[in-house]
Amino acid sequence: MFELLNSHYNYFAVMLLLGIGLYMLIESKNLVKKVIGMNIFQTGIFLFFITLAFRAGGNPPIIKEGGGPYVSPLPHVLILTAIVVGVSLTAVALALIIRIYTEYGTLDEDKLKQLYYD
Amino acid sequence: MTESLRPILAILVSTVAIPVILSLKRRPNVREGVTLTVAFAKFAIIASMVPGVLSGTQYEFALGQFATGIELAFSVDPLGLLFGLLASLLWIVTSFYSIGYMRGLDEHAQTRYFASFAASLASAVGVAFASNLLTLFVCYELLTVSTYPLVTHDETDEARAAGRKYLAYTFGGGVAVLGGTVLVFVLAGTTAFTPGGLEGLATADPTLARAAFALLAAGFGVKAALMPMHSWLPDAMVAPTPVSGLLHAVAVVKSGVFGIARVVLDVYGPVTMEQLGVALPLAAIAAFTLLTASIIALRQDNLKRRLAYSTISQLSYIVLGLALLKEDALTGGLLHIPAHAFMKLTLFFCAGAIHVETHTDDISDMAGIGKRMPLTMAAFAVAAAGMAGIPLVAGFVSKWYLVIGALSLDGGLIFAAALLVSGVLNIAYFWPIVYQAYFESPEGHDEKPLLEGPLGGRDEVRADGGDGHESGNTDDDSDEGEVPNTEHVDHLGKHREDHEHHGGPPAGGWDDRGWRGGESTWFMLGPILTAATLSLLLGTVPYTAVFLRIVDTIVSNLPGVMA
Amino acid sequence: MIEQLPVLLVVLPIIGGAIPLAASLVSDRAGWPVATLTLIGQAVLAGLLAWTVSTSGTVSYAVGGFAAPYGIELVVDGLSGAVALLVAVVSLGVLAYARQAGPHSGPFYGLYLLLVAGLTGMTVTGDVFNLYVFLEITGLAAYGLVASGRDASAAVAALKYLIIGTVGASLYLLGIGYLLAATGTLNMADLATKLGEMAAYDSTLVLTAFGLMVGGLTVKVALFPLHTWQPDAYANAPDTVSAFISALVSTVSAYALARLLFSVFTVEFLTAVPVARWALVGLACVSIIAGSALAVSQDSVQRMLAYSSVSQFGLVVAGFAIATPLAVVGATVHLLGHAVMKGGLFAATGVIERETGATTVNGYAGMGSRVPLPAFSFAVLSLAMVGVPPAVGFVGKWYIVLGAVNAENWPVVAVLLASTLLTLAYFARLVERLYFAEATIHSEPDEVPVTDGSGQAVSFGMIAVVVIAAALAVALTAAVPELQAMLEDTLPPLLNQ
Amino acid sequence: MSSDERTGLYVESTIIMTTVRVVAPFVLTFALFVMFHGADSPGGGFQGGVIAGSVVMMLAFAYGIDAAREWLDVRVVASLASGGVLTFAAIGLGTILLGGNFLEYHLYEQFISHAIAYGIELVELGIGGIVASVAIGLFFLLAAGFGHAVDAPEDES
Amino acid sequence: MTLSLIEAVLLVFVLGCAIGAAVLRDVLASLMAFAAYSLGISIIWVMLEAPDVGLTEAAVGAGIMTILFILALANTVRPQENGLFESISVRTVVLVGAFVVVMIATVPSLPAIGAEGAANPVVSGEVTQHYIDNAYADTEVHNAVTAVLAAYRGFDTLGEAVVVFSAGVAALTVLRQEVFA
Repeated sequence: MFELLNSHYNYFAVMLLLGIGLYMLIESKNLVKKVIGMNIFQTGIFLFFITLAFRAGGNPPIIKEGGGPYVSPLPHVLILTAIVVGVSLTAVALALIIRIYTEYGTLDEDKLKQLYYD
Repeated sequence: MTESLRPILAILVSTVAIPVILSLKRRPNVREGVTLTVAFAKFAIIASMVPGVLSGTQYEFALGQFATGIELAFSVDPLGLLFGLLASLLWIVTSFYSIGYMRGLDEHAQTRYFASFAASLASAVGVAFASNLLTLFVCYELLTVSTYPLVTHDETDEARAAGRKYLAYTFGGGVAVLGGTVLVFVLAGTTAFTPGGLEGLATADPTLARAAFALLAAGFGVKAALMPMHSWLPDAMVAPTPVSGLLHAVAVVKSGVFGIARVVLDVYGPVTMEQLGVALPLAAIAAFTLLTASIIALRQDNLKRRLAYSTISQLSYIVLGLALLKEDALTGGLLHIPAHAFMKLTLFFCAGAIHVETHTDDISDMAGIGKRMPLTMAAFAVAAAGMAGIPLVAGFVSKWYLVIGALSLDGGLIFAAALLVSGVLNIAYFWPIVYQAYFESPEGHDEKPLLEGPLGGRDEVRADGGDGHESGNTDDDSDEGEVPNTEHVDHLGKHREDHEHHGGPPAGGWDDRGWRGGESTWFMLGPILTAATLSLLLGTVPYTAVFLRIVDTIVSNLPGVMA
Repeated sequence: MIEQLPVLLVVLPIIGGAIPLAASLVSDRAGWPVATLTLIGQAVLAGLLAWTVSTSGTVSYAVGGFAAPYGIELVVDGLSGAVALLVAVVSLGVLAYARQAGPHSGPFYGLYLLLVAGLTGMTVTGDVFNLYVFLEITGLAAYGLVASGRDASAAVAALKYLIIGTVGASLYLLGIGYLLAATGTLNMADLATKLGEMAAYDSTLVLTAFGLMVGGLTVKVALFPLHTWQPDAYANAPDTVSAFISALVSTVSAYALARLLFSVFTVEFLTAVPVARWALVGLACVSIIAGSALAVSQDSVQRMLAYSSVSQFGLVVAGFAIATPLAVVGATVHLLGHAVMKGGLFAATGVIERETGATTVNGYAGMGSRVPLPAFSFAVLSLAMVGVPPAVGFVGKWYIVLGAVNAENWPVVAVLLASTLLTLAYFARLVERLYFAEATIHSEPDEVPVTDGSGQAVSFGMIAVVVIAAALAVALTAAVPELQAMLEDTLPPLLNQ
Repeated sequence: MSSDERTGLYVESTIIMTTVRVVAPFVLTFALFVMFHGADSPGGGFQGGVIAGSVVMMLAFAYGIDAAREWLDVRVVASLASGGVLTFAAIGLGTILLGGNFLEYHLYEQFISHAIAYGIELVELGIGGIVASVAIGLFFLLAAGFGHAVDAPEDES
Repeated sequence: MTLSLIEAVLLVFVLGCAIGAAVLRDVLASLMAFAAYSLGISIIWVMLEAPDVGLTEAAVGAGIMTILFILALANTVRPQENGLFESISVRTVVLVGAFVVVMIATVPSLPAIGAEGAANPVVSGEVTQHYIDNAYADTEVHNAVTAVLAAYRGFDTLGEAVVVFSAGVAALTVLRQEVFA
């Protein structure tokens, strides 16, 4: 088990981050905290990709003469895109939250449910 | 096989009429004119194919292959012609009657009514001319949809409940048919009707083949009102009487029977049926239904409900005839399709005429009504006699063949006995109506309970119009209770709020209207007498009336029939 | 130029989507004309593309000239060609509806076109990560469109949609991570070969990837029990948006699921790992039944329609998961047919609400005579959805059932057949009320509380959309043989196995 | 109602104003450097765009959001965003017109040497424009909150 | 590669911040924990030789995202809460725990961190190899990330740009504005 932890530590962190994010998405009553949870969930996945790209003793993939070995640039590109997607989603979510607050006067999920189903 | 436009034309002619009828909402006379024109045209097209079909021509029209297994094609073979000719002939009669009936009652939504009627006929002829199981299914479903507005026509709670029940039962049956069709297609690789059965089915996995047969029989059995899937039919009697007459004695229920006939004759074929051993269970169900329904019919005081149970019983004659797989039984069963149609239509028309003229729906209120409506009741008597199998009327010929066929089967004695007992029961539930109409008077009838005596055997049925539910719920059919006060719900209550006594003779007894047709309009009397005459014709000169010739052609073309 | 069609199909709506924002500085009514022009072009291109595919087979396109698997490949076969055409035509149709129904702002039409771009991108791409990017464009645009209505509840529904949708998309992304870990590639065709060779089908990595990606997409498809975002979103969005997203968003997600099954994991995977197939079929069957049960218990017509989608997509996914050639054709037919029918139904509810104020099942009583044309179309579409032949709803079901029978999967056959009755259960009561009940709403629409706010008048275009949808629901049956031929020609590894 | 009053974000401070005035040009330069130098070192249009956007945010913190909003014309923001997307698309479509595939940069070699590198830079610039303007736009939007659109012109039908 | 002390500290820090963001009752405090989390993560990216990602995460996660969050909080009212931490829901913990356990069960099948060769097709697969070998020749840029981003996977990047643009337009639509004002 320790062996596994030693060689796969980042992946354990990934799964824990996914768990924390999911917990916040389900359990946080405040909508802003839900969005924070969403971001933690996503960064967990980013960590998964970047860890995959890593190779022991590798350099950043800026190609020079005799610069190798390099880590894989592919997951980096994917995650750059995914980060952008994440911030875009967050921005829209926050805009929605501002509107919800202006219209209902609360960000509490339970209170909102009552108002919403009236 | 002859490529011909005539099959599709017969279907399209009433389809095209639908938008025309809908657009003539404000001009009822033109609208009815269109209906009649189309009805005649449709009959003419179909009748024009009779000589050809009798001489062995098969008219064909294929719409094309729409997908794997979905081939829409129509062809006119003798069996299809039998049903198509019947439906289109009776549409003419019914159209006249509808005009009299709907106007007589000043009904609402008449445009929708006539449009739905045209759609129903298009689908019914589609069912008749379908040349494979899938096309048959398509038209069968469309028939359900297009008759639904007719069943729910009254827009009362009872009508909606009946409509819901109708949809649930018939679509449930449709699903079973679909399942069976898929299985047949997978097993045999085709669903095209072949006299004597599909080859692929004979060699297929017997369990699957039996399952497919069970699904198909059950699915078509819903519309054929085989027990225990019959209970939508009495409830659907809430519809206007012409609807009950044509659709629930002719087109809808007969499409179910017709479906079973197609399955038995052209999908499985007698030989495969025999091998699979599925014929006997079907025959047993039919025999059970025809006896039970007759007994229940005895107990109905509402005339239309009694006719409905009579229908259930008579349809099973046909199914029984098909299931026995004997030449004579098949002839009898198939001939009973038109025979029953003519007779039952007469009976329904009579019930409707009584309803329109006197607002009477209950048999117990009809004592002495022969004075008020002599011609109507005479027609009623003729048709009732035919139902019971009295010679000279259509029912005799078909039942004769049926009994002969049953007797020629090993162990068929029990089926023959069931047929004969049912015939006796028929007399038991029709004769009192005729008897009290002519030989009793409103004042006197209370002293002589309706069904007293050895034939009916039930003295708890009182004749005061309030029987049935209060006194007779001990062995009532279970679905009776679902629709309370059925005897009074017939769509009359809504339009005649002042009509408090629910029919029955006026205070001074029935008027005497004589025998010259003063009892009603000729729009109604004409169709009644026509239908009665047709049943007499079929009973006296069956060959000249074409139908027996068609039936003979069907049976003689069928390989594997045991003489 | 023909060979450039796949990429043009994506870039055109992107360009169109970028214009209204700038144009709104000049005129505040520029959105609609720009969107219309763009989508007419889009429909022409999509039609050309579908025609090309049906005549000369699969079109594949290397963006930037970089060959797959190094660059991104766009692949248009019969399946994606049909879906791309559907997207173009339906979005153009809904636009005719939107002209009067609104919303009218410039950004709305920008977003509308971006949603078209996202959907088209998801359809034509041959790369699993590229699919994720377009999935998110679709998502972002859909969240924004749902919230574009005046109702406050629309924002709540949109946020719920956003959160659940993001979790779904993220799971899909994580699944890509597992696939990448197993094979090191992202191209679908390359993955399909490498999955058999480099990683065994039943290895943990592949199974996890399958579970995560399929799970993520079923959130977007809204299968039970992951459907919870969907009724709120459909019911609270403006009519235009309800009609649009109900017709297309789940549809394209279901397409993506099919693409994943057939082009990435392949039928061999489903055969090698039966548990994966049965899990998917089981989920679909549960969805069929639960969706119908929930639909029956709804009072609001739009929510009922939304739950109906849960059930109908169960049918589609079941067809794809059974994965016999016939079942796949059936699922595709039902996928396309459902889009037309459901979009038409939502458009009809919009028209009926504007004309009469009726939104609930009971409120629909007696509307058959007050709004004859929309009500009749509604009835036709309902019956088509039930699967009354010869409507397209029947054809799809027929094929799927045939496929299930061929696979000798009797419980599924039973569920599929029962789905007809389940669908009937919720549509029949509505049709019955439309025509055979006393009206409960007699007031003129002005007296009814305005919920959408973008005007109550009904234009010719709106009614035309509803009627055309109803006509298509029947007429599309005639196109089925063509579609079947197209699928059989271009999905060879699957359909000619 | 000014959003500043409502949110209480803005406190005028000479020190901050002066600092920002001095720092802003450098940050903007750095942003452009990151944007263009992404080819050879970490960075690119996206990161550069974010940094460029942050310049406006700094100005807003220093001088107040309303002042920043007046200083920066909304038309610039919208055109930059739309323009970025259109630039990107145009570069791609240009190669199609030259007979190649979408985004096949090397086809521009006939007009300019090192066309690939320049093409990539141009794309990065487009992205930078989009990101910066959207970041600024979102900043203004979220700061303004909801409720100013009650009498927006869109609902007149 | 084995776990070094600094990596261990970073991971613990990041996880601690994430848990803090989850359990801190006050939204602003939770947000601050999240900002710290983002910074920590961006350092991890750099440690994993992904400077592009690290720069982006720093600019976005710790920078612009935090600003947007603060703006959102400024436009809403921060509820005055009692107590520092939220109470933990056991039911949800069990539910989420089950998910985490299932996911952790898949960890052994993943390549070890830093592995190469056949064990890790991401690093040594033909696609990555092709990029590293040909990026400069194909695109004349040294940074392979930029080469892949703008050239090989340029279509993704177009999508990415559209995502950002969509977010802007979606926010306009959500807040029912015509222009960014």
